[in-house]
Amino acid sequence: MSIQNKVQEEVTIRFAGDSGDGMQLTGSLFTNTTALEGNDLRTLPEFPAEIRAPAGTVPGVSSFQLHFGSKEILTPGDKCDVLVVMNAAALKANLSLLRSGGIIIANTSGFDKRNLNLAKYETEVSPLEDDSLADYSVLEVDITKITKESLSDSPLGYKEVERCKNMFVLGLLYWMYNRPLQSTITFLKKKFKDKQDIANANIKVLKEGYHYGETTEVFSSRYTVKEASLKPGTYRNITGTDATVLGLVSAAHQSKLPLFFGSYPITPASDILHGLSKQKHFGVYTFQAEDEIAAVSSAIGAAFGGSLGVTSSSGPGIALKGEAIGLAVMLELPLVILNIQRAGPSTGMPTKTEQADLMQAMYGRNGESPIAIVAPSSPADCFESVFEACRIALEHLIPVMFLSDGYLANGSEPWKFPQTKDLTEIEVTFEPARTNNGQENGDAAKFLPYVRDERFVRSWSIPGTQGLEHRVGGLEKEDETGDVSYDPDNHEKMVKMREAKRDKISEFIPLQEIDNGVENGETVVVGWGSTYGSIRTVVHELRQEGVDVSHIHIRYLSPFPRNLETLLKGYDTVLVPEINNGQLVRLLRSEFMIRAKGINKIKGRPFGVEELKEEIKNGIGSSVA
Amino acid sequence: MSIQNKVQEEVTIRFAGDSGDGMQLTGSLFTNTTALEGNDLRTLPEFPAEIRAPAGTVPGVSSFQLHFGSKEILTPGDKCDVLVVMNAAALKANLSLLRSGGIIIANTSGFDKRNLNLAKYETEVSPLEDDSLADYSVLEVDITKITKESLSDSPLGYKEVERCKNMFVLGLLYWMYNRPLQSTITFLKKKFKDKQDIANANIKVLKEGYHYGETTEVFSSRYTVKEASLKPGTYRNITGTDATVLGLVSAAHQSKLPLFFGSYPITPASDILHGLSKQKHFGVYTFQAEDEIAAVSSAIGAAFGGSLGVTSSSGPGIALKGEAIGLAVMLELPLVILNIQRAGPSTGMPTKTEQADLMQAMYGRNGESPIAIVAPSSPADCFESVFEACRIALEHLIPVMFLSDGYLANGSEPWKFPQTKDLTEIEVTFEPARTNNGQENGDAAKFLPYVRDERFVRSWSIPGTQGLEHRVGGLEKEDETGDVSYDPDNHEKMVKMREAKRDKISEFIPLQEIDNGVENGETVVVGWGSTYGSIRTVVHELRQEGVDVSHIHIRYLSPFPRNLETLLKGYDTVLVPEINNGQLVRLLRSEFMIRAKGINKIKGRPFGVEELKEEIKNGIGSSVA
Amino acid sequence: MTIETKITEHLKQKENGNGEKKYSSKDFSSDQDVRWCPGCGDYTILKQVQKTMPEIGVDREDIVFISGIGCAARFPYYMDTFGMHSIHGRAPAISTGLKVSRPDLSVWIITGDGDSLSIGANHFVQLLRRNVDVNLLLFNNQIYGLTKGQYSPTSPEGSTTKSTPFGSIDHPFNPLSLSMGADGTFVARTMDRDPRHLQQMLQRSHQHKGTSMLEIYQNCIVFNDGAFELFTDRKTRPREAIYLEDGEPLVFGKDNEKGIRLDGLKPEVVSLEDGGYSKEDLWTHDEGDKTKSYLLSQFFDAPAPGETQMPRPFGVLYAVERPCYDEGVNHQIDAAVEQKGQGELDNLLQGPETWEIK
Amino acid sequence: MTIETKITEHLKQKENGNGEKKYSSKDFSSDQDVRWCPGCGDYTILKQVQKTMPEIGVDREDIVFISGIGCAARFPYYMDTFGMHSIHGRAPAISTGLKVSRPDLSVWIITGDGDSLSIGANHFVQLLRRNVDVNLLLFNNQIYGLTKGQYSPTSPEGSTTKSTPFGSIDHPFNPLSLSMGADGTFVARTMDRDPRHLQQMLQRSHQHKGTSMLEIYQNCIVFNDGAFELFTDRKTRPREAIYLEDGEPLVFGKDNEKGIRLDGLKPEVVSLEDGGYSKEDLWTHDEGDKTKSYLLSQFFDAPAPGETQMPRPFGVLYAVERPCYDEGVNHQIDAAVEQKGQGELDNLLQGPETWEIK
Ligand SMILES: Cc1ncc(C[n+]2csc(CCOP(=O)(O)OP(=O)(O)O)c2C)c(N)n1
Ligand SMILES: Cc1ncc(C[n+]2csc(CCOP(=O)(O)OP(=O)(O)O)c2C)c(N)n1
Ligand code: SF4
Ligand code: SF4
Ligand SMILES: [Mg+2]
Ligand SMILES: [Mg+2]
Repeated sequence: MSIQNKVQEEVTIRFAGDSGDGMQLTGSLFTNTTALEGNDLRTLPEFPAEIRAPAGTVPGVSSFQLHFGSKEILTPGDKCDVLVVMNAAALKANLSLLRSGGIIIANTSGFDKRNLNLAKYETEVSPLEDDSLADYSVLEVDITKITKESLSDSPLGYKEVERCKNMFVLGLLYWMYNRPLQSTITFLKKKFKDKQDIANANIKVLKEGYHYGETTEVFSSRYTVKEASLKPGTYRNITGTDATVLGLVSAAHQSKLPLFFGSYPITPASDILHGLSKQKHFGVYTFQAEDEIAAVSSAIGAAFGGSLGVTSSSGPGIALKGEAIGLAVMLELPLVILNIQRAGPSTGMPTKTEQADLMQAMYGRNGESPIAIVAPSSPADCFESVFEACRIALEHLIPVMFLSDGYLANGSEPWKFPQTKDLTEIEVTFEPARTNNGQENGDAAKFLPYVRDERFVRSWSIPGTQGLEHRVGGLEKEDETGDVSYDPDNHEKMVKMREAKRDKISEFIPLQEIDNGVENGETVVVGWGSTYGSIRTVVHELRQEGVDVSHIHIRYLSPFPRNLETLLKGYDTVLVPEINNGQLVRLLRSEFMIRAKGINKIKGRPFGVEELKEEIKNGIGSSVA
Repeated sequence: MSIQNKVQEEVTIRFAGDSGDGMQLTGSLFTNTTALEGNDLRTLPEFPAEIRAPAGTVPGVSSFQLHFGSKEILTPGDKCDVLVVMNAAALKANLSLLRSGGIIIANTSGFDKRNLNLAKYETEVSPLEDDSLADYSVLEVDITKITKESLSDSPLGYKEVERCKNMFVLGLLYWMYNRPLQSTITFLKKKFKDKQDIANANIKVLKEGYHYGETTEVFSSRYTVKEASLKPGTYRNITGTDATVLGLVSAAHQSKLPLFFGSYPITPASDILHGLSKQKHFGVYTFQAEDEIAAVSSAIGAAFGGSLGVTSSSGPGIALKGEAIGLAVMLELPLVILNIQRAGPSTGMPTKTEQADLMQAMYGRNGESPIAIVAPSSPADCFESVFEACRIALEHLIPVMFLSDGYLANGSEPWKFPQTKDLTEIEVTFEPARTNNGQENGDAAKFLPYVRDERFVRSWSIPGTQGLEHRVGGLEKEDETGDVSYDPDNHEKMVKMREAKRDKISEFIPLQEIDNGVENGETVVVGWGSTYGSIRTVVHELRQEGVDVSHIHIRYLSPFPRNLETLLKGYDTVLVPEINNGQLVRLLRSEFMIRAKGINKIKGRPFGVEELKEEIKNGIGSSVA
Repeated sequence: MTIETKITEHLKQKENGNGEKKYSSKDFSSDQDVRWCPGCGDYTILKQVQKTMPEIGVDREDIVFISGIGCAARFPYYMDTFGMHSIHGRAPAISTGLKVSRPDLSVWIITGDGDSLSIGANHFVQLLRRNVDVNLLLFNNQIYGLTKGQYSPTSPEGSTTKSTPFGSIDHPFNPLSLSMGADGTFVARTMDRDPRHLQQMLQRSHQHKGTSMLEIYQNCIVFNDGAFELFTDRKTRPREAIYLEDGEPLVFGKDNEKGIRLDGLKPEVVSLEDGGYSKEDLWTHDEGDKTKSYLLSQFFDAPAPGETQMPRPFGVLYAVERPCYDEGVNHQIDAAVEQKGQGELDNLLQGPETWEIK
Repeated sequence: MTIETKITEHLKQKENGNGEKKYSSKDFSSDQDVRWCPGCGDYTILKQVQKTMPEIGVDREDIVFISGIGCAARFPYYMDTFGMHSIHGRAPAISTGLKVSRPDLSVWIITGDGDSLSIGANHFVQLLRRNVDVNLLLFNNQIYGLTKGQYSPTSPEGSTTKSTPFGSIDHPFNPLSLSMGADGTFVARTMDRDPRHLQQMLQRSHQHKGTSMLEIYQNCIVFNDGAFELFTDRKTRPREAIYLEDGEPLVFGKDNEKGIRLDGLKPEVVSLEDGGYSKEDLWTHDEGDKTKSYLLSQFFDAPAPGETQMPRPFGVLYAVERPCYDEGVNHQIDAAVEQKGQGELDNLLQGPETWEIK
C-alpha cells in the first residue's frame, strides 16, 4: 500500500512524558527545524508543579506543545492533533487535550504494570488494550526496546542508552511531517562535541525513528505544512523570558547606563535572573537579594546612583514590594518592576498563568502613588514592551511595572529580531556639576532637586556630582526644594503633581491602534497582555465570518493612550476578556463610564480559541440589554 | 463698665503653645467641664510632627481645638473664635485658623526677643505691638509673670511653678464661658494626691485666672452656651483610639475568645497598642512584633489556634501586610486589620490624616483576594465599627480591614456608651472533636476542612481537637478537602467561591440608610469614614436652606450593602467627597455605572464645613452636564 | 490561662488524659502522597520525625507543624497532625502567635536554609532571642530546591548555580554561630543520613524548653547532590565529623583515636594513640558553657593557613534554660488578673468620668 | 568598571583630583534646622561626624548618607552631602545596590536600634555576611524614639515603656555578638558622650574595608534618659567601661589600677595594685582574634551568680580583612569582559540560531 502525502494548513503536536524523558528538548528541536522550514509557530511547555514528583506518576509528567502552520499562528493551539506519550501517566494527564480522531504515539514499554499503577489506572488492562481509545488512531511502538536494540553495540551505559529514546520520537515525527534531520544532527554534534559516543548514539536513534516511519506500514499518510507568509527578514525563535532579558540589556545599551538587577528567586520570574546573570560581559549587575524587599530596595539604591535599576518577581513577591515602590514614587527615581504574573491569591498555583495583578499594579501601595504600567502581548513582544518600560522609567523618572505572565514567559515564537542600529535611543542626561562659580566649597545658590521640566520631570542628580549635594526621602517633599514639608497646600499640589506627571506620559507613548477591524463598529474586544494571540485569532475568524467585531489590544495600561476613550466610545459593545475575575474591565468602566463587559476565565491557562469564540459571540450586543 | 452676658449657640476655642506648655491637658480639662455642662462637642488635638522640635520654634507648637455648642456638633470647627497662644511660635502657626474678629489671648512673656527669633519673626517688633493683629481683639496677659507671683510663697521649684501657667488660662476661660471649676479641682486633687504642693499650686493659679477675668476690666462680655439636646443617658468623652480599644475588647468578650493583638508601632496606629497593652486583666495578648509582617503573621497564627487575631498599622506598614493578608484569604481564617490611615504615599506626612488607602484595601494583594472592609464615621463610632469588623471576621472566617484615620483616632466626642448586656453576641463555634467512632487513633472518615455552610463559610477547626488533624496553606485548595490542587476548574471555582463568600456578607449587614434627606432626590452626597461630621453638617445646613440634597454615609465598603445601588440610582447627582484623589468614587462608577463626581481635598486635614459647602453647591446638578 | 474562653471550654471536651494515647509512626503519616524527588534527604527526615512523634507523649491533635515555603516546607502535608504550609520565611512569626495564645500545643517549625536564613532571617533571630518554646528544624541543603537551584545564604563561596553561573560571591552564614549570636538557648546539628542521631536530636529538641534550633544537613540530590558527603559518607565521616556528648571528652576518628584539646583558647586535634595525650587531657563537652559552645560552632570555616581543619560537630552544641517569651506573656496576664481581678467590661466601657443627660 | 557608561562619562567632568579639596566641618552642615529634642545624644554624634568628614580625604560629593526611619534616621538631612532618608529598616539593602553599582562612593548607613535590629535585622545580618564596603552607624538608645517610646530589641528585660506597661518580657539582642554571629568583619562600640573616642571610631570605620559596624550608645533624653549613664558618667565610667587598644593589655579603672586576665576560657578582673598581677599577666587585646573578640562582646549580660560583672568594652572589638561583596561583583564583571570581550548586543539579539524568510 502506498503512503499518500497530505497538505495541512496547521498542526498541533504535544510531546508528553516523564520529567526524565527529555520531552522539552524533543519539542524545542522539532520547533527549531519547523521554524527553519519557514512555518509560523507558537509553543508552550508545561512543567510539573514546583516539586519534582516521583517518576511515572501523573504529577511527574512534563509536556511541550507546538502549534505550527502555513498561516499566522498566535496560540499554542487548543487541542492537539498528535499526542506523543512516553508512559501511562503522560496519557492520563494529556488525553483530554487531544482532539477526537487525533493520533496517539505511545511508547508501549511505558505501559507495563508498574507504570499503570504509578499512573493510578484502576483497571489492570492497559488503556492501549481496552477500547478506551476508540476515537483516536493509536500507534504503539516499543520505543525503549527499539532504542536499546539499535544501540546494542554502543559503548554507552544503560541509563545513557535509555536517554536516547526521545530522539526516536523526533525522527519519527520528522518523517511524518517531511522534515529534514540536518539541523538536529548539527545541534547534537555541537552539544556533545566532547562526548562523541553520545552524539553518535542520539543521531543513530534519530535516524532509526525516521526510517521506522519509512519502513513500517503503520502510517497511511505523511503530512506537509507549507511555508507561512511571514514578513521577509531574519528570524530567531524566542521565549518571553529571553525576550525580556534582551530587552533589558538593550535598554541599558541604548541609555548607556549600567543595568542593575536586584531580585529574589520565584517561579516563574526566576529565569530572568538566570538569563541576566550570564550577561556580565555587558556590564550587567545581578544581585540575588535576601528577599523581595531588599531586591527592590537595592534597585532603588542603584537608581539613586545613576543606574537602570530593575527588580522582578511574581505572585506574593510583588505584594512585598509595595512599600518600596511607594518610596520610589516619592523619590521620583526610575525603577522598573517586572511582574511575571502567576495564579493567585497567596502562593496560589505557582506554575500556572494568570492576569490578576493589574489592580495591584494600579493600587497596591499606601496613599496616592501613581506608577506607569506596560504589558507585553506575546513572547517576542516582551522585548519591545520591557524596552518601553525602561524608556518610560528613565525619561520620566517614575516606577514602571512590566506586567507579563507565566504563559508569555515560557512560550516561544519566531521573532524578526532587530539590529542594534534600529533601536531607539533612550534619552538620559544627569544634572551637570556646579562649580560654585569658581570659588571652591563655598555655598552656591541652593540646588533645587525638585524643579521640573515641561514633562513635570525633575532632574536626575547623582552622587559624585559637585554642587548637587542634596537629600531625598519618603516624607512629603516641598515643591522645587524637595525639603520635607507638612504644608497642607504643598501636599495637595504634590499629590496632584505626581499624578499629572504619570498622566503626562500619555503624550510620549503611541496612540492606541486598532489591531484588527474598524473604528466605530458594533463590537470591540479589548484585551491586554497575553490574551493577544487568542483574541486576535478569534476576531480574525469572526470577521471572516462577516461579524462586525474589532480588536483593540492595550499595551500601555497606565496611563492609557490619550485616544483610547474616543476609540472605545465608537462601539456599541465593549467586551474585555481577561484571565482574572475582571480587572481591566473595572478600570475602563470607572475611567470612561462605558458599559464594558468582562469575559473571564480563571483556570491558570490561556483562553482556548474555541471557548473564547463562543464567549465573544454570546457577548455581542449584550451591552444593549 | 458692666460686663454683659451673651448667649452663643456654638464656640470654637483653640489652645496653642509649646509642646511643654501643657495645652493638651488644658484642652481636655476644658472639654470635660464642657461635657459635664451638657454641651455637644468635638475636639481635635494637633501634635508637632514626629520629632520633638526645640522649644519656642514653630515646629514645636502643640495645639488643641475644641468645638462645643447647644446644637449638634460634628466637627472640631473650621476656624476658631478664641485662640490662646502661649508664645510667638504658637501665634505664627495658628493665626490663620482664627476667624477675623476673633479673640486672641496671648501670654506676653512668650513674645520676648528670644521667642520672636525662635519663631522666625522677621520684624524686631512683636506682632502684639505692630498693627498686624488689627482685625482681632487681642488680650495680652503676662501669664508667666502672674503665675510666678501668685506662687511666690509656694515651696515648688522654678520649673514646677512655670508649669502651672496653663491653669491660669483654663481659669480665665472658665470665667469667660461661665464654667464651674469644681470638676477640674477634683481632677487635680486626684492626680496629685501624693503631691499636695503641686495640687494646691495648680488650683491656686486656676482660681487666679478665674478672678483675673472677674476683676480686670479687659473683657466687655462673658458667654453662655446652653445645654445641647443630646439623647438622654449616661455619657463619657472618648477618642477614636479608645473607642477602638474598647470595641476590640468587647468583641473578644462577646465572642468569648482571647484577643491576640500583634502589631508594630507606627504613627498614628501605635496608641491602640498602648491602650490594649493595659488590658491584660481582660486576657488580652499584645505582641510587639519585629515588623508589620511578623505582626500580621502572628495574628494569623493566633487565629489558627482559635483566638480573635488582630493586627494594626498605618501608611507604609499596611503595604507590608499585603502578602500575609492574601494567605489569610486562602486559609479562610478570621483576621482583623486595623488601618489608621495617614497622609501618603510612602512615609508621607505621618501626623496628618488622609483616606487614601481604600483602593489598597480592596486590591493591595497579588491575585484575586477579596476581603471585607468597614469604616468608622466618628471617634465614638470606632467602637461599633471595629466590633462589626470583628463580628464579620469571626462569623465569616475572612480578613476584614477596619479603615479609620488619624483624625478619627485623635479626635474625641461625647459617647453614650453601651452596657455589656446591650452588646450583641458574636456567634463562634469550633468544629467539635471526632472520636473516630470509639476506636482510638483509628482513621475516621476523612475530615473535610473546606466544606461550607449556607453562608459559604468553612468550619473553624482548631488544634487540640481530636480527629480534626488537617493541613492548610497558601497553595490553591481543593474544594471541600482543602488539599493542594492545580486543577483548572477547581481554581476557577475557588476564586469565584472566595468572592461569593465575601459578597454573601451583604446579607448579614444592615441595609444602607439615608443619614439625612430623602430617597429619589436631586442630589446625594455619599461619604465614608471620617468625612461624616463635615458632610452631615453641610447637608443639614443646605436642607435648611431648602436645597434638595441628601446624605448617605457608607460604613460597609466591601461588600456594599445590597440596597446601595438602588438607593444611589434614585438621585440625579451623586457627589463623593473624600480626603484623597478619588477612590470610593471610582468604585461606585465601576460597580454601578453611575456618574458619581468626586470632591477631593488632599491636605492632610478634614474638610472644613465652609469649603465643603461651597464644593457641594457647585457640584449640584453637575452630573447632568 | 486563668481566663475562661471558648477555647478552654472546647478543650475540656477532650477525650481521656493528655499524652496517654498510644501511637505508631503510621498514625502520623497523612493521606497525601509524598512528592519529593526520589532520593531526596527529606524522605528520611520525614521518616524519623514520624518515628519520634509517638515517643514524645503528646496527643496527635496537640501537635502542630508550621512551615514556610520550599521543598522542606511541604513537610506538614505529610504529617497527620495539625499543620500550616504558610508563606515564605514567616513560620517563626506565625508560630509565635500560635504558641503565645495556645501554650498547650507542641509547635514544630519546618524551614529551609533559604526560608529561614534568607527571607526569614529576621523572624529567625527574633524567635531565638525571645526564646519562644517551639522546635525549629532547619533543613539545610545549601540550595534553593523548590525554585530549582539558586544558591542560598548557606551555599559556600564560589558555588556555581542557576543564579551564579560564574560562582557565588557572598560569604555564607554559619547557622549555628548566627543562632548563638542571636542568643539562642538550644543549638544543635544533625544529618539526614544518620537516622539514630536524628531521632535523638528530635527528642532533645522536644525536651528543651525554649526555642530549639536543630540544623539538619539534608541532601538535595537534584540541585546540590553530595554537599555534605564528607560528613555523611561512612568512609569520611569518622575523620570529618565529631559527635558531641555532654560531659564527655571530644573524641573522634574511626576508632576514636583522635581527640580535641584546648591550648588556652586554641582548640587542637591530638592523637590518642602516640601516647602523647589521653582522654583526660581532652576538652570535655559542656552544653552549658557558652564560650566553648561558640568555639565548637566555629569548627566550620576552612582553617587559616597553617591551622588544621577541625571536624564538623554534630549533636547539641549549646543548651541552657532561659525564661520563654510565651510563658512570660501568659504569666503577665495571670498576674494582672490576680492583682486587679478579671476585667469588668462595664467598668472599661464607662471609663474614668461620665455624666448624665436627662 | 572597565565598561564606559554615562556615569563614567559624567564623572570625568569632575573638577580637580579626588580627595584633594579642603573642607571645614561647616561644609558638611546642611541648611536644614536640626529637629531633635534639646539634649538628645544625636546632636553630639552629628557634630563629631561633621568634624570627621573633612579628615577622611573624600570629596563631599562622593559621600552618601543613607538612613531608614527613626529619630536617628533624620541624620542625613543635616549633612551637606548626598543623602537618602529611606524607609524603615531598608537602608542596608539600598546601600548595597548603591555601593555595588557605584564603588567609587563612600557610603554611610545611619540607623537606630529599632531600624536595624527590629524591622531591618534581616538586611543588617545579610550586609555583615556579604561584607559590603559601607559604614553602618547604629545609634542605640534602647528605645523607639520617633514613635514616642516603645521598647526596642535592645531594651533590657523588664523595661516599662508605652507598649509594655507591665515591663517587657523579651530578652534583648547583644548587637555586637549578633554582628559577630553574622560574621561581620568590623565590630566596634563607642558612645555619644565621648567625642574624641567617637571621632576615632568614625575614622576607623572609614578606614576599614568591608562593612564597619559601629554601635553608638546614644542617650534618648525624652524616652529613655540615662540608659547608658553607668558608662557615660565621668564618675562611674572608669569602673564600668574599658577602652580597647589593639595590642595593649586590658586595663581599666580610675588609675588603670584594674586589669582583665584569662584563666583558660574564663576572663577575670584582677587588681594591678596588690602586687598579685602585673600588666604582663593580662589579656592583650587582639582585634584579629575571633574567639577573644567574641568573649569581649560577651561582656554584656548581668553576671551569673558568683561571677563578677565585667566592664563594658568600647573601641574596636574585632577587625579582619575579608573580600567585599561589591568588589567581588565588579571583579566578576571585569573578568567576564576580559575573557569574552565586552558584549556585542547584535550577537545577543541574534542568538544561537536564525533563519531567513525571503
Ligand atoms: C515571598 C516569596 N518569595 C519567593 C518565593 C519563591 N521560593 C519558594 S521556596 C524558595 C526558597 C527555597 O529554598 P529553601 O528555603 O532552602 O527550601 P528548599 O526548597 O531548599 O527545601 C523561594 C525563593 C515564594 N514562594 N514566596
Ligand atoms: C514600615 C514602617 N513601620 C513602622 C514605622 C514607624 N516607625 C518609625 S521609626 C520607628 C522605630 C524608631 O526606633 P529606632 O530605629 O530605634 O530609632 P530612634 O527613633 O530611636 O532613633 C518606627 C517603629 C515606619 N515609619 N515604617
Ligand atoms: S529539589 Fe532537592 S530538596 Fe527539593 S525535593 Fe528535589 S531533591 Fe529534595
Ligand atoms: S525622642 Fe529621644 S532620640 Fe528622638 S530626638 Fe528626642 S531625645 Fe532624641
Ligand atoms: Mg534549601
Ligand atoms: Mg532607638
